Amino acid sequence: MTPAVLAGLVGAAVVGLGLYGLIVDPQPLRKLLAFNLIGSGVFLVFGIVARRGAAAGFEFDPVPQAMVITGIVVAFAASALAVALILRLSETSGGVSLDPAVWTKPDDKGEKGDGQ
Amino acid sequence: MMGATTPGGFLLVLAILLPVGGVLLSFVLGGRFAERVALAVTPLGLALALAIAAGVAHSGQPLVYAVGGHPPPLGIALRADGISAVMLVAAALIFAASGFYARAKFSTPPGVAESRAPLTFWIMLQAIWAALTIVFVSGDLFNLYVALELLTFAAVPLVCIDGRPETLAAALRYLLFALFGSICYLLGAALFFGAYGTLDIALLAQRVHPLPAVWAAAALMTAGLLAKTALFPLHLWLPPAHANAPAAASAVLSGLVVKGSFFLLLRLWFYVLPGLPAPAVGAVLGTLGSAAILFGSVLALRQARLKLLIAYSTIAQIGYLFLIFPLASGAHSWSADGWSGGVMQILAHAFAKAAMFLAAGLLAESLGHDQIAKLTGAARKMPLTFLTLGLGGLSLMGLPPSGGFAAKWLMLRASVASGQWLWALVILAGGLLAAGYVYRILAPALGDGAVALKAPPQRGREAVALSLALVAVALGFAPNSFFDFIEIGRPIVMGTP
Amino acid sequence: MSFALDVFSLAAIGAGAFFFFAGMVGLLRFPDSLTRLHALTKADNLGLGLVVLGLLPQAGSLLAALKLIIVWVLVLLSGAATSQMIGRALRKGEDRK
Amino acid sequence: MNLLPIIDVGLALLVLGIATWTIAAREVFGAVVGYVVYGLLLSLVWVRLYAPDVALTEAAVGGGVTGVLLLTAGARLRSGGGKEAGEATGLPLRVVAAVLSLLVALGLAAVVLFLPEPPATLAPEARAGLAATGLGNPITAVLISYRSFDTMLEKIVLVLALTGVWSVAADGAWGRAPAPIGRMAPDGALTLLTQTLAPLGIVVGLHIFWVGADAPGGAFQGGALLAAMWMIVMMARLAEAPRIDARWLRLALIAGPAVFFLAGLAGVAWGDGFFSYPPGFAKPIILFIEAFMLLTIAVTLPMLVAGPPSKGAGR
Repeated sequence: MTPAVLAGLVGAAVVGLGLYGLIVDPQPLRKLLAFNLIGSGVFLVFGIVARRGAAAGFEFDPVPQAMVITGIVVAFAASALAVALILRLSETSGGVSLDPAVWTKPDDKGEKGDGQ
Repeated sequence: MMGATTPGGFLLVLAILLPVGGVLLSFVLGGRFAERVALAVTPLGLALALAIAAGVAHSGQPLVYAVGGHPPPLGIALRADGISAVMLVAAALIFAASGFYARAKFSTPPGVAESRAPLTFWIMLQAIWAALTIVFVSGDLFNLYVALELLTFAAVPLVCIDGRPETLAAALRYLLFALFGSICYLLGAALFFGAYGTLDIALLAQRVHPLPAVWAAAALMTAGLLAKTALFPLHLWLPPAHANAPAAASAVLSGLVVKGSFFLLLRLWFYVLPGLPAPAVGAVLGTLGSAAILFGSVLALRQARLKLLIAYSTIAQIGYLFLIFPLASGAHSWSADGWSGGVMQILAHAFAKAAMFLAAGLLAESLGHDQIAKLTGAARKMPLTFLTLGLGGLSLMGLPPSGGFAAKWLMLRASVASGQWLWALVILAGGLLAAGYVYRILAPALGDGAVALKAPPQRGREAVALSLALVAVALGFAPNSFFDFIEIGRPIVMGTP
Repeated sequence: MSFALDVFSLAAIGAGAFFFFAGMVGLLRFPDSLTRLHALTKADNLGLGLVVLGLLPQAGSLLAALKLIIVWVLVLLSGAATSQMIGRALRKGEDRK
Repeated sequence: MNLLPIIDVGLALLVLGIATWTIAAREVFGAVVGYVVYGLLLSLVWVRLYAPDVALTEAAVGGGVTGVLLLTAGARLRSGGGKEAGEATGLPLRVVAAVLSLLVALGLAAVVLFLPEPPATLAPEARAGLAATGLGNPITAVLISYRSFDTMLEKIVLVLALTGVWSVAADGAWGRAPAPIGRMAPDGALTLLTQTLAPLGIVVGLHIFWVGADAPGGAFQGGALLAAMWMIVMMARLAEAPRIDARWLRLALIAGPAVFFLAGLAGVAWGDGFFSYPPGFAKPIILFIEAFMLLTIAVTLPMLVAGPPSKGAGR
């Protein structure tokens, strides 16, 4: 078992774990953690692809590695935006739920401030 | 060669850099400059889109630009073909309309240097434009991933721009769906790179074989893009998000943003994987699309709020787009009809839906609500607004003359010619249901009743909405040369004879 | 000479690992947060110090050796600061009870 | 040397264990701590994959800065008194989700392990182009030259993310500063740590940036380190977060993408077209662009963590 093969297995397993958490966990912050786990698993797949591509005197193919660096920064930005939304939601409403039914009561639809 | 820059290729970089520069400038100058920059970018962007379309029409070939002088596989190539060009022009028109329409709502109030909602709106509007431009012209799957993320980051804050808890919840749900979609897409890209060492669409098209890795990559990318396009049953995020955003944003979100991820599905299946023997894929996507048409229309019939009705109608109309996969695959005599019909549906829905959301916004402002039950007699007070809703509805139903009619007619022809009767039935049933929900809006409004307007709608904004609806109608008169144009750069299909 | 150095490295790193292990046991077995903290910081600081000491002959260059020592000093510093803060937070929590 | 496979297997098991903990932990706080540890262990995996640049990024951004972000979020959620709502998921859905996740993981593992041979790679092309850039680190060459377009757009993503974070502010708070990171009152130990660590960290961050042209490192990694230093300074309350409409802040936030943008445009005049560099001058121009990206990353990441402007903060 080379480190690349191992990392491939870890990457796949982490994607599976994250997917499970994303589906099952009702709390948005936990969903965000799960999303980050999936992301890291996907980056590991890029890492294996990079390691397999060792050639021309390089121990790795630099292109997929560079893509991972871009991906990590983008994933962080996504987490920051999601955290801001979660915190603001809990601030304005005292709870965090993704279910829109919680927010729209049958009778006060469309009365205030929507539309433009 | 495919990776080499063609004359006029630099227009593609300019078309991307223009709104990107607008975003940076708006952010650093802030305040009312954001609006000015955005409005200055609009005509220039439209001019660039038209120039690109002219370039494609003139050469009859896609325009190509190798960024940084590094052709693929090492570098990134931008390519604009027929459908890129029409999408660029359509997007430019809708952005221009939304921007002009939004001035009344999102101008920085006097006496304040900068305020939250206007700055956010004008920056994000330009950012969506930049992201969609990249989606339409980029030839590299990873570059397209970055564009998809740009699109997400720009679209989500628009949903919750008014800050109410329900809009925040809708935005959060939208964000999680979109992020899930992106990460699936990215995993697919990793597998493509692992298998072929490139993410360039044209190079991949030459190299792909039906390997397990390719099937897995295609499945992952498709699943991710379906979530972003809100195809049934992954549509849950769309209605609250689109119905709660301000009207100018809803027009862009419903008319254009969901088309961005759909456009990538077209790129994937018709440009990267045309050689893959995958009739089952067409059948699955067509079935999901049919379910979306029926389900979305039925739910639209049951909504109490106009904006929610229009949002559910988007789910149904997105369903039509997916009939392109069974109807345009292969190189049959009928697949050109299926292709033309699908592309026409993208355009017709973009204009009709943007027009309807803008009109719904005017209505909500003038009446103070958008409850359908309380619209009785409103059409007499706001005739132009209801004319817009009616014309947009005409296109959604698929009645002549309209772009929607042309689209559905072409799709019907393709399904009859190919013997795929099921799709024909769905198209007809969807049309009837659409007639039902459009009738629900118009019938009470045209009746007698006294509705008090808070304020009459502004004529200029009514005209903007109406002009978009008129474009949707005018698409019904598209000449044959238009359909030849959108064929430019479409890969010759291998696979089935 | 190099053999002797290797033996020295091995011994120092082994001793360091033992302290880490002891610290881990303390973390798991000690009854309350303050004693756990005690086990952790003492063992980790000493353990890491020994590991660094063992690695010094293997560093290859003076610069690399210097970097190793800086790592150790930084860990000492941050360990000291964080345990101070954790301790204070614990005290505050007790006061509230 | 024979020990390495054992270490690899141990590392893999540890990573998987911590990942499971992150998903299974009862408390949000425990899960977040698990995630931070996971990020640090993962950077060791990256080292073993011959990816030191990625390892540095993962440790700094993936584990470190993201960790602070999530920990702060957890703390703010708790102090806000808002419970994280949502009832637990029922057993049938759990079983379905578990089966689905297992299938996805197995399928993915199979596909990754049986990627076609011989392995596809762009390493020879990247090597061939390296001389023209004057760089020694091929990853920097990919990021700032071959795929510079991606990198510039990714900086735009950061600008948008920050605009999005700010956009959820209360209307009255616009123009003020974000609330302090963490809720700590000034603390002697933390102050001492910060005063010692920050200068050293800044030197190390600049060093990592500077060597990035030829060795592992670069603007991303160095910038993330500088960002961490600013964050710790803010946490120790030695400096408060700036007002979001401060002109210097706005300029610093777009400096990286703006300079990249202008250099890309200038490529038409001095090079081979947009985003190309003139032969012989590629390296100084690349370093110039990277210097501004360093600044932008160092400023953007802490502002993203600090969150939207807050009514209580700022003058």
